[in-house]
Amino acid sequence: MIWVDTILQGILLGGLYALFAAGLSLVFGIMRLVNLAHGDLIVMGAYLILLLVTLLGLSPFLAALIAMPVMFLLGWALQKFLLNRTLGDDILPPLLVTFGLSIALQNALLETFSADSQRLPTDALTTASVQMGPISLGVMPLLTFASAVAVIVGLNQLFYRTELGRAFRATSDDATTASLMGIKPANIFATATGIALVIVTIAALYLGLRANFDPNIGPARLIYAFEAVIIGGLGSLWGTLVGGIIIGVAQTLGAAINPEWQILSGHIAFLLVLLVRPRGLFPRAHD
Amino acid sequence: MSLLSTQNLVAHYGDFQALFGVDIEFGEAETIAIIGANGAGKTTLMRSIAGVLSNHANAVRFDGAEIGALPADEIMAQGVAMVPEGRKLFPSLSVEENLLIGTYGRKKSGQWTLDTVYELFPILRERRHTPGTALSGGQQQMVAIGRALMSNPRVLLCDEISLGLAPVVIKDIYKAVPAIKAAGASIIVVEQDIAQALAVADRVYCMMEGRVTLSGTPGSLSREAIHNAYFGAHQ
Amino acid sequence: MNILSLQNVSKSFGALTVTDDASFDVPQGEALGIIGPNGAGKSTLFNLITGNLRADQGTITFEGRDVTRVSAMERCLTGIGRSFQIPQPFEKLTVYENLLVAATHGRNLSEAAVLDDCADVLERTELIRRANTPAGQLSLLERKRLELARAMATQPKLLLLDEIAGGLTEGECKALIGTIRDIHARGVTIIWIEHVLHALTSVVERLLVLDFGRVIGLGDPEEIMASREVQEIYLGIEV
Amino acid sequence: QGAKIRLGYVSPQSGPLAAFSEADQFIIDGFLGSDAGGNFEVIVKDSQSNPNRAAEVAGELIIDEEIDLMLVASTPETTNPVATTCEAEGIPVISTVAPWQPWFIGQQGNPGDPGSWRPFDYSFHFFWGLEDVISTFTAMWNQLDTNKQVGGLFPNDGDGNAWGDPNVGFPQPLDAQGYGLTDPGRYQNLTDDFSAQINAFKAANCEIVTGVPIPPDFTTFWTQAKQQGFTPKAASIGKAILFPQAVEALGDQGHNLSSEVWWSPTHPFASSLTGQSAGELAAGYTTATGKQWTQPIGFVHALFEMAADVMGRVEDSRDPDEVAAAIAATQLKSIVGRLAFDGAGLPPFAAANIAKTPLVGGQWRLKDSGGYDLVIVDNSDHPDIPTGGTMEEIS
Amino acid sequence: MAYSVSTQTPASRIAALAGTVLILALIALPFIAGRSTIRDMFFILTMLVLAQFWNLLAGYGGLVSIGQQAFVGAGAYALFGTVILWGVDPVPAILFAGIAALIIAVPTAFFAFRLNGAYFAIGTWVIAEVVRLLVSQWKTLGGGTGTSLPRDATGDMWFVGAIETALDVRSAAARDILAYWLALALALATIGGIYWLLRTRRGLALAAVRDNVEAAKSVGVDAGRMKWIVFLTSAFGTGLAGGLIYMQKARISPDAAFSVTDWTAYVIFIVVIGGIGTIEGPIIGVLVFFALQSLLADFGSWYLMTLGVLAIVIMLVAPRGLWGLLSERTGLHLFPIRRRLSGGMTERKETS
Ligand SMILES: Nc1ncnc2c1ncn2[C@@H]1O[C@H](COP(=O)(O)OP(=O)(O)OP(=O)(O)O)[C@@H](O)[C@H]1O
Ligand SMILES: Nc1ncnc2c1ncn2[C@@H]1O[C@H](COP(=O)(O)OP(=O)(O)OP(=O)(O)O)[C@@H](O)[C@H]1O
Ligand SMILES: [Mg+2]
Ligand SMILES: [Mg+2]
Repeated sequence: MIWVDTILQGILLGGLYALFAAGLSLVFGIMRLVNLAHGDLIVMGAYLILLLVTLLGLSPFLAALIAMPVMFLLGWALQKFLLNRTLGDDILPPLLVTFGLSIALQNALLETFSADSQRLPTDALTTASVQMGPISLGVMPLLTFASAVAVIVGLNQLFYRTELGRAFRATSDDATTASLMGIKPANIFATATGIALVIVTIAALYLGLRANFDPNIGPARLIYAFEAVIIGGLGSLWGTLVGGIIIGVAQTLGAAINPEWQILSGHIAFLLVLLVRPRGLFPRAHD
Repeated sequence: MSLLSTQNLVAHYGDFQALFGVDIEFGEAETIAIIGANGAGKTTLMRSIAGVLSNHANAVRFDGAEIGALPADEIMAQGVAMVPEGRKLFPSLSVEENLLIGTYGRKKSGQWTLDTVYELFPILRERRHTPGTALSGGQQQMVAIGRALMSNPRVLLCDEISLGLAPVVIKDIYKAVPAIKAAGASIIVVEQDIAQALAVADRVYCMMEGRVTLSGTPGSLSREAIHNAYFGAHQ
Repeated sequence: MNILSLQNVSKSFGALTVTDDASFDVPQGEALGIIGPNGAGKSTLFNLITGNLRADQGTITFEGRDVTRVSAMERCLTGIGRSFQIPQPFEKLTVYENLLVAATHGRNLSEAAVLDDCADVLERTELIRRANTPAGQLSLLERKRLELARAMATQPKLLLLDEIAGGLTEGECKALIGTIRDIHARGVTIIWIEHVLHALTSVVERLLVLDFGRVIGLGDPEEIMASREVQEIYLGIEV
Repeated sequence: QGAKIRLGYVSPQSGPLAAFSEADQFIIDGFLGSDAGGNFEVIVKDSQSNPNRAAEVAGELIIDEEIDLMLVASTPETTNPVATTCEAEGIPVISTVAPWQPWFIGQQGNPGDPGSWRPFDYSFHFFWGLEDVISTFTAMWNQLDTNKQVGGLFPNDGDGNAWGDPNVGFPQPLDAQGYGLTDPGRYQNLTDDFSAQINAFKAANCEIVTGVPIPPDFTTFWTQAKQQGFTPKAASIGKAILFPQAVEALGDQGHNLSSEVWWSPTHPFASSLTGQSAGELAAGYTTATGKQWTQPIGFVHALFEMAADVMGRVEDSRDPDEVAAAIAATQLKSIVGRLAFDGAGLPPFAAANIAKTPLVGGQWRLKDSGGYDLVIVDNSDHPDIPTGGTMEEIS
Repeated sequence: MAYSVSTQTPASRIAALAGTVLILALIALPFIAGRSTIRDMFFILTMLVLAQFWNLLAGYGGLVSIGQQAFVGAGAYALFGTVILWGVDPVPAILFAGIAALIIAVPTAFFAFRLNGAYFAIGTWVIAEVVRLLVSQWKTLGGGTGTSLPRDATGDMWFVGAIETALDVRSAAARDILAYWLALALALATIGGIYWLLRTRRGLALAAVRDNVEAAKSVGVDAGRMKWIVFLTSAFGTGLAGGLIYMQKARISPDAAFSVTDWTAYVIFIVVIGGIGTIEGPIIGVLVFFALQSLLADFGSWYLMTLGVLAIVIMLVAPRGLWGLLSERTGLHLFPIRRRLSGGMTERKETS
C-alpha cells in the first residue's frame, strides 16, 4: 500500500511540476526561448498575489484572478521590448538576457520584500484531505493537479481551436512565412509570453499556498520545470504533464528507498529518458 | 499609372550584396514575369517587395504609397500577398488551417473564400484535414497559392510555383492564373522556365547577377536577346 | 573498373520519395552528366553519395568498398569531393583558409605541405587575388569558384559538381569548362549536375536523366538529348 | 593613540539567510555608540549567504582592511569559511550562532575520523552544542505522555549532518534515554515532497518529530503531514521556526511547535557593554525597527561585547597571538550568559576553542491578537532562566 | 614567385612585445605588490582561465554548456580527496583535479552530445546537478557540510617554505604568492594553448565547423572528434582551475564548489561582455567583471541587480561584446589567427 501511496503522491507532485513548467513549455515551444528567469517570475507572481491579499484583504484565489491581467501585460511588455530582440538561431543572447533578468528580479524582490520567507494566508483547505481507503490525499495537491490538467486542456483548446492558436503554431513553424500571411510575429510572441505569465500566476498561487517562498527560491524549481518540458518533447503540452509526472514519481520512489536519492532520482529519470529518446517522449514530427 | 514599382532597390545578406539597384514597375491587372538563372536575385527581389527584407521607404511604391520600409505583415495588409519559393506550408497546420491562416486578423471579405479556393483546386477539399506537408508537391503548391489568395490581394507574387513539379502538374497550376487575374489581382511570376513565363506574362523582366538586364513584351524579345540577358554575352 | 556504383538506392523525406531505387555504375575516369527537372532529386543523389544524407535503402560502393554507412568525413578522405549547389563557404574564413581546411583535413597533411597546391588551385580558379578576403564577402560567381576550388583542394578521385555553371557569362563558362576538362584529364572521375546543357555536353561522356527520383535514361549525350522522354519532361518541348 | 581598533564583521545580509542579520545594523550602531565602542571601527561585509563569498570577504577584511579581529555570525555556511580563512591567515576570529559541533568538526579535514581532529590557534566560538538541544528536547518531551518514538528530519547540510550524526548527534543520547529514533536519511534542502518521511514516521508510529529543516522545507513537511493524517503530539524543530515570520507562515498550524531557545528578553542577563538587560535590548530593537525581537539579537550583541572585552585586555591589538591569548582567557558576563573558554561541558578536543552558552526550550503559542509568542517551557539545564509555562501537546 | 603565409600583423607584433613585458611584470609582481593585489590577481587569473575554457567550448566549439561547475567541483573535490585521504601534497594534487574533471567529462560528453542547442545546455546543467548530489553523499569529505584542508597539509605545502624565506613573508602570504604563480602559469598556458590550437589546422577546422557543419564534413573535417577534443580540453582545464581555486580557499562544500552562478553564470557573463569567440574578449570581460565587483560588491543586492541589468544592456547594444565593438571599429587583433597568403599573384592589381 505504501508503494501505491508513494506513486500517487509522486503523480500529484508531478502536477505541481507540470504547472511550473506549462508556461515555460509554451514559450520554449513557440520561440525556442530558454527562459532562465521563469522560476523568478513565478516567485514574483507569488509576491504580487501576497501584496493584493494584504492590501485588499482578498482571498488568495481572488487575488490571483486580479493578478492575471497584470502579469499578462507584464509578460507582453517583457517579450515585446526585451526578449524579442534576443531571438534567433543563437541560444546565447536569450540565455544571458534571461539570466540577467533572473538575478535582477531576485534582488529587486529582496530589496522590496526582504529575505523573510512568506506564505499566502492559509485556511482549513490547506491541510484538508480526502480519504481513499487507507490512502489520504491532500485536497490542495489534488487541486494543484487538477489545475495543471485544466491549464493544459485550456492551452490545447486555445492552440487547436482558435485563430490565435493557428497563428501561434504557424509562427512557431516559420516566423518569416507567417509574417507574409499578415501575422506580426513580434506580437504573437508577446501574446504567448503574456499567456505564459498568466499560467505563471496560477503556478505562483499554488507555490505560495503550498509552502514558504522567498526571493531566492525560484531557480531551484526552474530545473525541474525544464526537465518536464524537455522529456515531454518540444511543444507538446501533454508531454509536459507526463514529463512532470515522471519526475515527480521518480522523486517519491527514490525518496522511498532513501531520501538521499530523492532529487537525484528525478534527474536520473530525466537523463534516462533523454538517453533513449533524445528529442523527448512526444517530439514534433518535424523540426 | 503604375500600381507597384521599385526604384533603385538594393539588398544584402550580411556582407554579400544580392541586388544592385533594380527598377521594375507594373500596372493594374497586369501579369509580369521575372526570369533569370539560378541565383540571379529573383527570390531576393520578391522578398524585398513583400517586406521580408527591409529597405528604404521610397525603394518600393505601391498604389502611390512608399512601402519599402514597412514590415511584411503591414505590406500584406495593404494587399500584396506572396507565394513563397519552396511553398513553405506550416507543417503543424492542416490544409484547411493553412488556407485559413491567409485570412488572419482580416475581416474584409472578397472574392476568395475557402469555398472559392476549393472550387479552384477541388482536390484540396478532399484532403483538407490532412497536414499540409503530407500532400504531393503539386498539391502543396496549390495550398500555398490558395493561402495567398485567401487574403484577397491586389498583387500576388508567385516565386517559382512550378519548381519541382511535373509538367502536367505545372499546367494545372498555371491554369489557375487566368481565374486569379479575372478576380482582379495583378500577378508577378518568377520563373526559370522561360517558355512557361513567356506564355503567361504581359511583360517580362530578365535578371542576372542582381540586375535587370532586359525587359519587354514576350513578342518583342528574341531568343538571342533573352539568351544574352540570361547568361551574359561578349560586349 | 567502376569507381562508384549504386544499387537500388532509395531516400524519402517523410512521404516524399526523392530517390527511387536508383542503380547505376560509373567507370573509373569517366565524366558523367546528370540532368533532370527541378526537384528531381539530383542534389539529393549527391548528398547520398557524399554521405551528407544516409540512404534509406540500397548500397553505395566506392572503389569496391561498401560506403553506405560511412560518414561524410570519411568518404571525403577516401576520395569523394563535392561542390554544393547553393555555395556553402566558411564565411568567416578567408578564401585561402577555406582551401586550407579542405586540403589539410581532406588529405591529412600539414599546412606547409599543402601551401603550393592551394596556391595552384587558387590560380587555376582565378581566386588568387581574393585569397585573403573573407569568403562571406565574395560575389556569387566567386562563391561558385570557391566551391570548385575547395572541392579540388581535397584532391578527390571522384569529383561531384552541383550546378557550378549556372549564371556564368559565356566567357566565364568557357574558362570553367577548360578547368573541368583539365581536372578530368588528370584522371579524376567527374559527375556533374548542370542545367546549362551546352557546357555539360561539351565535357561529359555519358548523360544520366533523373525524374521524380528515378533514373529514366543513361547513355550517350546526343541520344539522350534526342529522346522523346527528355524532350518532353525536361526541355518542355511538345513533341 | 588615535588609531582605532579595526573589527571585521561578516554575516549573511542578503540571500536566503538574511533573516539572521536583520538586527546587525541596530546592534552595531548601539555598539559604536557605547563608551567602549568609541575605540573601534567596524568594517561590515555581506556573505550574500554564499560560502564562496564568505571566504572571499574574509580575505579582503584581513588583507585589504588589515583588521585586528574578525567577528562572524550565523550558520556554519558563514562561520566555517570565515574561520578557516582566519585560521590560515593567523588572524583571531570570534564566531557564534552555529552549534559548536558543525563549527568545530565541520572545519576538520576528515570529519569522519575523530582521531584526526585538531584544535585551532586563532578560532574561537561561543554557542551551545547538540548535547544541549538533545537534553532540552528530551526534557520537553518528558513533560508529555508519549510512546517515546521520535521521527528525525535531518537534511544533508552542515546542521542536519551534525544532528543526525551517529557519534555526536541525536541517535546515541536518545537511545540512552529510552527513545526510539526513526531517521529515514539525509534529504536535500528544498525538497518538494516529504511523503517518504511521513510514511516512515507513520509506520514507526512516531508521536514526536524533531529535526533542523530550513523554513520552506518544514512548511512543506508540516502541511503534507496534516494532509496525510500524520499528527504527532510534539514537534521540536531547530532552525526552521527560529523566526516569528516563519511560524506565522504556517498559519494556525504553528501553535505549540517547540524549539530550542538560546536567547529571549526574559533571559536574566545584562550587557557588559551598555548595562542593558535582555528585555531592554529587545525592546530597544522593537522601538527602533518596529519588528518583533529575534534570537540572534542577543548573540550578535555578545560578539561585540566580547570584542570590547578582549581588546580591553591586550597591550597591542595588532598582535594576533596576544589577542588570541586574551580571547582564550575571557571571563565575561554577557547578555547571553557567562562566556569562558574553560572547557565546561565539552569534550577535551574542543575545550580550548569553545565556550558554551545556556539553552532552554520554548513553544510558540498563538496569540489572541494574531501572531505568535515564544514561551519558555523547559529550563531543566539552566534553572536560572525563568519559564513562562509548561509543555503542551499539539492538539 | 613563391607563396608564403603569415598570421602576424603590425599590431600583433607590438602586442607580442607588450605581452612579453607584461608577462615578465606579472611574474615579478609578488616582489613589488602587496598581498591584496596578489589575491585580486589570483581571482582575475582563475576566472580568466574558466572564461577562456568556456569560450573555447561555446565560442569556438558551438557547445553552450551551463554545466561547467561540474568540472570545477569535481576538480576541487578531487584535490581535497587526494590531499585528505591519500596525503598527497596540494600542489601536485592539482593535477588530479584536472584528471578527475576529465574522467567526469567522458560520460558527460557521451550523453550530452546526443543533444543539441538548448537541450545540450539544460542537459549539462542537470548532469552537473547529478555530480553535485553524488558528491554530497560522500560522507568522508563531509557530505553536504563540506570540509576544510588540514592545516598541516596547507602549512608545509611544496614551495611555500622557499617563498617564505626568499621573499621574507609570512606563511599565509607565501601561500597566496604560490597560488598566484600557479594561477599565472595556468592562465598563460591556457591562453597560449588555445592560441596555439586555433593556429593549427585543428583550429581552422573548428572555425569551419562553426561556420558550416555539413560543408566541413564534406571536406574531410571530423566534426565529431573536434567536439570531443574541445569538450575534454575544456573540462581538464576547468578542473585544474577548480582545484587551484579551492586549494587557495582551503574550504569546500558541495553548494559552493558546484555553484552554477559562481562558476558558470558569471563566467558566461565575463565571456559575453568581453566578446565571445575571441581570445581578447574574456580578458576584457574579466577585467570589467572584477572592476564591477570591487566597486559595487559591498552594496549587496544592488550590486547583483546592476550586474543583471548590465548583462541585459550589453547583450542588446553590443551582442559581440566590448572587444567585438572595438575590433569592429579599429580592425585590431591582438591574437591574430587569420592566415594571410602573400607573394605570387596575390598582389597583382586587378585589370578591368
Ligand atoms: N539567406 C541568404 N543568405 C545569404 N545569401 C543568400 C541568401 N539567400 C540568397 N542568397 C544569395 O543571394 C543571391 C540571389 O539569390 P536568390 O535566391 O534571390 O536567387 P534566385 O534568382 O531566386 O535563384 P533561384 O533560381 O535559385 O531561386 C544568390 O547568390 C544566393 O546565394
Ligand atoms: N532535407 C530535406 N527535407 C525535405 N525535403 C527535401 C530535403 N531536401 C530536399 N528535399 C526535397 O526533395 C526534392 C528533391 O530535391 P533536390 O534538391 O534533390 O532536387 P534537384 O534535382 O537538385 O533540383 P534542382 O535542379 O532545383 O536543384 C525536392 O522536392 C525537395 O523539396
Ligand atoms: Mg529563387
Ligand atoms: Mg539541386
